[in-house]
Amino acid sequence: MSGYSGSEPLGRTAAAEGSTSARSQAASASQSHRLRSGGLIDRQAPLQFSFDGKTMTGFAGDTLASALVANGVKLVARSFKYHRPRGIITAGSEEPSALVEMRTGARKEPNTRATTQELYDGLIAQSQNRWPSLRRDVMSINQLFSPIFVAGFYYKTFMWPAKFWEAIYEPIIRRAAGLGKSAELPDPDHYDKAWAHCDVLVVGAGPTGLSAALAAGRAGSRVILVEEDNRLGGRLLSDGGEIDGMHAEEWVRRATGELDGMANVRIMTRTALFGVYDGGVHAALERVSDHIPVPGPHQVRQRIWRIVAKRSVVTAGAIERPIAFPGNDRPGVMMASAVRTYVHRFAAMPGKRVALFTNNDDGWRTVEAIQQAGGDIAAVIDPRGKVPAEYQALAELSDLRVLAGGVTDVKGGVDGVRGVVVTAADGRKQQIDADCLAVSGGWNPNVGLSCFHRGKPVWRDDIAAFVPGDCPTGMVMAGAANGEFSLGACLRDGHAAGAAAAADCGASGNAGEASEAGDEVYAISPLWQVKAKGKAFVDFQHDVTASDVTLAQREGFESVEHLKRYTTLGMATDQGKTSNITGLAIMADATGRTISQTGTTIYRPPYAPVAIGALAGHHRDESFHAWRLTPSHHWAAARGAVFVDTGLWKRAQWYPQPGEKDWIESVTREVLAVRNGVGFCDVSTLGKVDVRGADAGTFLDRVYINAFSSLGVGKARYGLMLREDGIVMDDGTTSRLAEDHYFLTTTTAKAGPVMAHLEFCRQVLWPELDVQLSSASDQWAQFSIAGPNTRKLLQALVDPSEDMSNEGFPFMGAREVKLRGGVTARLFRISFSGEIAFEISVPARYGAAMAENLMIAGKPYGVTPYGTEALGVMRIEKGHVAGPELNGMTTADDLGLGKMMSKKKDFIGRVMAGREALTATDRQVVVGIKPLDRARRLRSGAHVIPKGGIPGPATDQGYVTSVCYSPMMEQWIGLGLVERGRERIGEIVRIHDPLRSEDYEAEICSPVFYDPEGVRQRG
Amino acid sequence: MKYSIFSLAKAALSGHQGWTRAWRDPAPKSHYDVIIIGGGGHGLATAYFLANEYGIRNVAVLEKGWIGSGNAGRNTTIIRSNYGLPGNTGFYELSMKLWERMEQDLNYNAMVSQRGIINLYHSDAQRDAFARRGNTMRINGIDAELLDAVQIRKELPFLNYDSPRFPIMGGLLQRRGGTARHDAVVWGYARAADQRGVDIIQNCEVTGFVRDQNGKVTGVETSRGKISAGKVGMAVAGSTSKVAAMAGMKLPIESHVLQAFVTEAIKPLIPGVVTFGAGHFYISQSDKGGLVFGGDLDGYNSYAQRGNMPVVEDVCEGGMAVMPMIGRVRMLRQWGGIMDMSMDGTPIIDKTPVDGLYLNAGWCYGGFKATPASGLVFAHLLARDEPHPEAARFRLDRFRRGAMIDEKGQGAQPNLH
Amino acid sequence: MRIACPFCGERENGEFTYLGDASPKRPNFAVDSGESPERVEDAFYDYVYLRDNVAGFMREYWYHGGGCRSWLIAERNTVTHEFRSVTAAPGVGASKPVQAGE
Amino acid sequence: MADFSWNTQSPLQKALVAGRHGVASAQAGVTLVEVRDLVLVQVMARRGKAADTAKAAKKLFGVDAPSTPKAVAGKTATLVWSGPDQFTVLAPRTDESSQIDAMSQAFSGSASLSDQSDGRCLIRVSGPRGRDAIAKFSSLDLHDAAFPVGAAANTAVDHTAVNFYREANGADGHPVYSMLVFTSFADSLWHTIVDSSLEYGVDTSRTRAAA
Repeated sequence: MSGYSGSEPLGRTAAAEGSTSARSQAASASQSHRLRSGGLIDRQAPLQFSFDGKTMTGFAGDTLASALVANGVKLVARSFKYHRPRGIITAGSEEPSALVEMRTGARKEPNTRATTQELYDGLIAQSQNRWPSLRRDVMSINQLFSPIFVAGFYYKTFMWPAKFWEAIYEPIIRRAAGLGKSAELPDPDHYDKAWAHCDVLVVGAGPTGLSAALAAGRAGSRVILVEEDNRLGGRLLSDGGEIDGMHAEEWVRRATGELDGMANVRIMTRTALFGVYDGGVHAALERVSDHIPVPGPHQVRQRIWRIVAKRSVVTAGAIERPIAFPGNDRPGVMMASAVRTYVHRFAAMPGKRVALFTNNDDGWRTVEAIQQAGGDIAAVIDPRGKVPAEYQALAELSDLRVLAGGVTDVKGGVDGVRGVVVTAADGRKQQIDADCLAVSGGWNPNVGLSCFHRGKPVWRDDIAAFVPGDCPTGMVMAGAANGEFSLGACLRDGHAAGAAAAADCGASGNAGEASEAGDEVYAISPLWQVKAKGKAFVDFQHDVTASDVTLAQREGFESVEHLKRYTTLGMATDQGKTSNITGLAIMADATGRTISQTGTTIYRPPYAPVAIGALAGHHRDESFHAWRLTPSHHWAAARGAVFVDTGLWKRAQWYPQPGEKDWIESVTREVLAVRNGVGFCDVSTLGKVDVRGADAGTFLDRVYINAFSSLGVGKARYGLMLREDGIVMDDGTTSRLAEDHYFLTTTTAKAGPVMAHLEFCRQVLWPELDVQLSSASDQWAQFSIAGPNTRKLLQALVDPSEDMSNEGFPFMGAREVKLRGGVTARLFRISFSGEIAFEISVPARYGAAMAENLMIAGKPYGVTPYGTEALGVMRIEKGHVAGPELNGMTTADDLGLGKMMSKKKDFIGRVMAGREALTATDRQVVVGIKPLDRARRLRSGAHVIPKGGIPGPATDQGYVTSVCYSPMMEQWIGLGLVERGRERIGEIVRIHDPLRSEDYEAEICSPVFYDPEGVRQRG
Repeated sequence: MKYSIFSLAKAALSGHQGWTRAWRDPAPKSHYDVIIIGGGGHGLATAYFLANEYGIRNVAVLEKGWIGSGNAGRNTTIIRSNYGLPGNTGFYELSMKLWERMEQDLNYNAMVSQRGIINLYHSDAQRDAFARRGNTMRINGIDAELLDAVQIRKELPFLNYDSPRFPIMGGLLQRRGGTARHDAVVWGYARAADQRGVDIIQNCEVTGFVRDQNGKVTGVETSRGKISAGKVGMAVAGSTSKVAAMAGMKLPIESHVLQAFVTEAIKPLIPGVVTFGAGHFYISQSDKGGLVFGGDLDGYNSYAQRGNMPVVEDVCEGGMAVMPMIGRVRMLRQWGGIMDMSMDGTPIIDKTPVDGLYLNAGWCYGGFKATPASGLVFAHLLARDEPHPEAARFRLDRFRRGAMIDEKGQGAQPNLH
Repeated sequence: MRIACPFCGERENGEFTYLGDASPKRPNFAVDSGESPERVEDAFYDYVYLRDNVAGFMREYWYHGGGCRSWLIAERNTVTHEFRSVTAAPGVGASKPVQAGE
Repeated sequence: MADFSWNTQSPLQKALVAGRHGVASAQAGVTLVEVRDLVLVQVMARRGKAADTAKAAKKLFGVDAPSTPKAVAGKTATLVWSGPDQFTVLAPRTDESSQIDAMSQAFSGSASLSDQSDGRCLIRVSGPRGRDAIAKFSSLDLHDAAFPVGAAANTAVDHTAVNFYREANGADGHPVYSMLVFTSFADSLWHTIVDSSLEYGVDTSRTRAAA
C-alpha cells in the first residue's frame, strides 16, 4: 500500500492508472463510503456479500465490518437487554456490538464479530436478536421498561406465584435473552488439533512482536510467531508511521521477508492465542478456512494448536477504551483507532463529517487520518481544553474547531449519528453536526494473557491504565501490552524481550539491533464518564450503564466481582475487553477508593471465544474415542455378529441367524448349543499380564487374597484381589506356566487399572521383590471353548500326541499344546459357563484362523460361536459374579467368596476388610432370585422388599444386579445383592420396580442355578 | 425493603436512588453465640437457618473475601436429588424441597428452575445402574423416570442418537431437577440472614482458633481481630484442610480442581440439564443464553482455581459426541473451582474431635445442590449438638468404621469420584 | 501441564496417571504380628484415608503409563502447579533398593 | 484328520487399503507403510541384573543396548529402549522359534523376556509432510534437534501407549518415523494417522520387514 500520500480525498475521481476493470469500477461506485484509492484491499477482486438479505459489494482484504462501513451501513445489531440499535464500535476482536449470524443451515454460526470476519465472495450474514427486522425490532419495547429493568431487577421480582416461574416468566426471559441462533444440525465441518514446539513463542505481529521475533530468530532460537490477523503489522497497518527511516509498511515487508528467510522461525497467521496453561503449554486457534465459503477437500475449518514454548513474548497490544456518556451507543459512535483503521487500512470512511471526543494525545491522530482521507473534522472535543503541542500546527493550519468539555448527548436515529451535543465546563451546550463520533478514552494494555495464572495487573497513574503484574512462568509482555505506547519504545521493548528470551533458551547468536522510530508523547487525563442525564453505556453488549454501576454500589455490591455478577458487566462475548476498566473506575469513584484498591475481576481463558468443535477436533463420531478390535473381529463381522461398545472394545454380542425374531432367541440358541454341544467365544479382551521373576509367587500372594506361591506349575487358580480399603478390586484366573512365570488375567474393564496397580506394588510397595511385569493382552487371541463336546473338538484340533483326557488334562490344568498344522497354543482348563471348558490362546495373528479352525474342528458337534450375551447368561446360571456385582462397594464375603481370604499371609486390603461395617451381619450379599411367576421377566435394577412390606427406605433391602432368560431354567433368573441374603434362601420377597411399573413376588435362592454340584465342568 | 414488582416500580420513579444495601456491613462484635467460617452458600444458609429455625440470632459469618467467592460462585448451578445410596437420597431430597420454596422463604428470586435433568445411558450395565438408582428415588418418594431413546428424542431431538459409538439407549430423568442462579442463592441467604440479625463480615480472614485450657475452641483469630464464640462451624469447602490444620486436624479430604465452561449466549436450545454417560460432559443453558457445561476433575491435587487443556479437550470431545450441533458455538470462558474431595465422594457434617468446633465439608462437586439442606442440617447440629436425622450418616468416623457412602464405588481415590 | 519424566524427558500430563500424596507409608503388619486389630486398623486408616492436603509443595505419585510405565515421585506445588523435582520410585526398572520399599 | 491351515491376519487387514488417499497432488505428502513379519521381544532386566542384561545384549547383538530412549541397530536386530532397564528387540521374522530361543538362552538368568511379536503392529510414517501429520496426534517434539535419527520415545496417542523411533532418512531426504502400536488399537490408530494425512495426500502400503 502507498501510505497516506497515496490516499485520495473522498469524491475525487480516481486517476486512470493501469487497467481498472469495469467490474471493479462498478463495485467501487456502489460502495458509498469507499475511498477511491489506498487501503490494503484488492480493488481488482470485488466480492459480493449479503447482510440481512441485502446484497452489497466489498473487496478482497475487507472484513465484513469494513465492507459494511464502505457501504455506508451503520445499524448492524441490537443490544442484549434493551434491544437498542447498535453499530460497529471497534475494528478488532474486542468488538462488543457488531455481532452477526454467519452462514446458513448446518453451518450457521451465531455471534460472529463482523470486525474479524474476512469477507469472501457469497458471504451471507444476518443481524440477530431482533424480530421481525433489525430496523423494526418489537423487543425494543424493552427500552420503555428500562426504568424498571435496571441491574438486578429480576432478583427482586417474578416470585409470585411460585409456579409461574417455569411456566411464564422464565420462558419469556429465555426467549428474550441470548443473541444469535445456533444451528440445530450437526456441524458438517471437520476440525483437528496439533502440537508445535519452540523456544520462543511471540504472540502478535505488530511492531513489538516483529521486533521480538527478529531478535529471537537472529539469535538462533526456535521461534513461532502467531498473529490473529491475516497479515503481519498490527497497528502499523492502521496508523502507519516511520521506522528506520522508511514507511512502516515497507519496514513490515522487510521484517516479514527476513523472518520468512529464517529456517528457525515459523509464522502462523489467522492464529490467535487463547490460553496459557501449565508448563509452557499455549493454546491457539487457527482459522484455517473461515475466510472462504466452505473448507476445501480434506481441509479443516479450524485447528487448535498446543504450542509448547520455553519462553513467550506476548505483544498483544492495547485496547482503546470508550467513555461513558449519554448516547455513546448510537450507531456511528466508534473508537477513534477503529475510525483510523477503516480509513487507512480498508479505505472505508465511517463518516463524512467526523467529530472526535478524546482525553488523550493519541486520539488526535484521528484528525490527521480523516483529513488526509478527505473527510471533514466537525470538531475535536477534548476535556483537557488544550491542543497537544504535537498537533498545534495541524490545528491552526486546518482551522480546527476544538472544544473543551464533554459530550452529553448524541442525536440521531437507528441509522446513526446526526449530531453531537457538547457541554462545556460552565454548562454551556452546543450541538455539532456530524455523522460519526470518534471516541478515545485512552488505551488499556491488553494484559489478559498475563493474568491467566492469577497474576494481578498493576495500576499505573501516568498512563491511567493497568499493566501486567506477575506473568505466567516463562512469559513476558512487551510493547503496548506492557504499557509502552510510543512506536520507538515498542520496537526497543520487543527487541529486548525477544533477545532475552532467546538467550534464556541458550541461543547464542547475535540478536542484532532494535529498529528505530520516534517516541511520540502520550499524555492523558483520565475521563471515565461524562455525568449527564441519559443512559451512558459502559458494557455495550449487556446494556450496563454507569447508573447500573452506582446502583450496585448503593446495594452493597461493591466488590468488583459482585459488581460483575450483579450487573453482568463484562460477562458478554467480549468478556469486558472494552468495558471492565471503565466499570471499575466508576465503582472506584462511587466508593471513594482508588482504582488500584478496587482491582480487577479475574481474567480467564479463552482470550477470545473458541468453537467447541475446534476444541473437540478429530474426536467425534466414530473417532470419539479410540477403539479396540479383537483378533477375530473381522471374522465375526463377516458372520453377521452384532457388536457392542464395552469400554473401548468392540465385542460380538450375539450372532443372529436368519429367522430369529429377537436377540433373546439368538442368545438362547447360543446357550443351548454350548450346554448341549460345544461353542466358542472370543475372550481376548481379558487383561493378560506376564508375571515373571524369582519372587513372582510371593508377589501374587500379596496381591491376591488367596495363595499363589503354592500353585503347582501347569495349574490355574481363580484369584480375587482387593483394594487397600478392603473392597473387591478385580478377579480372574491366574496360571503358573513355569517356576518363575505366572500368566495373570484380569476382567476386560479393569485391565488398565490392575496393570497400574501391579506396577505400583512392584515399584513402590515391594521393590525388593524380583518381579517383571509385561502386558500380554494384545499378544494373544484367546477363546473360550465350552460344552460337553469340547474335548472332542479339541482332540480334533490338537496334535495327536497331546493327552486331552480328564486325567491328562484335569480341571484347572494349564499348559502349552501343539496344534495340528504346527502352531503352539496355551491351553487352560477353566470354566465360566459351568461346562467342560477350556480357554485357548494363540498369537493374535492366528486369531481369525483359530475361529475358522474351531468351526472346522467342531463341525461334527454343531459348534456354535457365541457372544458376550450368551457368556453372561451362562455365568448367571452358574452364579459367577461379574461387573454388576464387583461394583466397587462389595467385599469378598458379600460375593460369597469370603472363605478364599487367606489367614496365613498379609495381602492388600486384608486389614481394612476387617472393619466393623464391612463385616456386619446385615450386609447385602449375593443371592439368586427367581420370580414365582415363571413367565415374568425379571429386570436388573428392581429392588427387593420383604413380602408384604410397604416400599420405603426402611424396607429397601437390596436390588437385582444381573438378569437373564435362562434356557436351562426356562425362566428369567437373576443375581441380587440382598440384606442377609444367604440366611434367607427360600424366602419369598417382593420385587419392586416402580420405574417400570412392575411389582411381583420372587424367591431368594442359591446363586448357582445350574449344576450346583459342579459336576459338568469336571467331567 | 421487601422485594416485589411494586417496590421495583416505586423505586423506578425515584431513579432507584432509594435502594439500600442488600445486607449490612457491620464491624465484628467481640462475641457471638455461633461463628460460621465461610461466607459461601452453605455458611450463609447455615446462619439463616440458625436464626430462622433455631432462634439463634447472635451469629456471625466470617468471609475472607467477598461472599460467594468460593465454589458458590463457580459451579454449574445444577440442582437435583437423584442419588442412590441411603444417606444421600433423603438428604438431597430435603434439599430439593427447600429449593422449591426458597424464593418465598427468602423474598429473593434465585431463579430456581425445574426444567429437568436427564442422565443418558449407553449400555445395558448403565441402564441397570440407573434403574437401581431411579427405583431408590421412587421408593424414597422422589420423582424419577426411566426413558428409552424414542421418548428422549421427543424432548431432545438434537442429540446424536445414531452415533457409531456408544449410541444413546435411554436416560434417567428427574423432572424436578434443574438449575438455580448461583450468585442469587448467596445473596438471597445473605439478605435473609442479615434481616434476621446475622452479621455478615466480609474481608475477614480466620487465621487461627482460640482454645481454652481443655482444648475447647472458644473463638477465632481473624485479620480483623480476635472474636469469641460459643461454637464455631466450618463451612469452607475448598479450604477445609487448611482451616482444619489450624486446629491440628487431618481429614479424609483432598482438594482438586474442577473446571467448568460457558459459551456465548445463544437463543434457547437446551431445555434442562443433560449428562452424557459415555464421556465426561454435562450441559445446561442459563437464562442468559450461555451453555454452561463441564466434565471431570483435572485429576491432581490443586488449590489453583484453574485447570489445564486436556480436560477442556476431553469435555468438548464429549460434547461433540453427544450433541454435534454445538460445534460452531463458542466457549466463552473457562474457570476452575477447588473441590473438597472426600474419600468416598460424600460430604461430612459432624462434630469434630475438637470440642466446640463443627465441620461441614467434603462436598466434592455436589455442594451447590446441597446448599439449603446443608445449611439446615448444619444449623441443627450447631443448635442441638446432635445430627439432623437426614444427615445422620455423614459422620466423620464412617471411614474408620467402614461405613463409606460411595456412589461411584471408587474407594479412597478422590480423583475418581 | 508438562511433567519431566526422569527417563523420557518432558511430557504432557495426559501420559500420566495421578495417584496422590506420596507421604503416607503402607503399614507393615504380619498376620501374626500380635498387634491389636484396633491398632492395626488405626494405622491403615491413617494410610488409606487421612491426608495433609497441603497448599504448597507436596510429594505425590504419578504413573507414566502412557510412556515408560515407571512410577514417579514428583514434588509439585498445589497452588502454582510448579514442579520442583520428579524422581523414580525405588523399584523402577531393575534397580535394587538398599532397603525395603515405602 | 488333516492339518489345519493357520493363515495369519494383520490387525490392519481391513483398515489398510493400499493406494493414494486424500488430496490428489502429484507427490504424496505422507507415506504410510505397515511393516509385517517381525519378531518383537520385550527384554526386562531382572532385579539387580541390569549390567548382566547389558552384557548379554552386547554379546548377542554386538551393540550396547540402549539405556536411554534410543533405537540401536545391532547385528541381527534393532534394539529400541522401552523403559528403564528394558528394551524391545525387533528383527525380521526368519525362523521365529530359534530366534526367540537364542534370546532366551542369551538372557537366561539376567532378564525376563516377553514375546510381543503379535502384541504390536509397526507403522512407518515418512514423506515431506510426515512430521506435520504426526503433529496432529502426537505431542512429541520431532524437530531434528530434539528427535534425531536413532531417537526413541514411549508416548501416548489417542490415550494409548505407542513407541516411536526415528530411522535413517528416506531416499527423498525426509525423516522416517516408526511407530509400534498395540495390536488391538492398530485399526483405530491407522484411521487417526490416515485422517491426519489426508490434506497432504497419503500413499499407503504394506511390506515385509527387510532381513
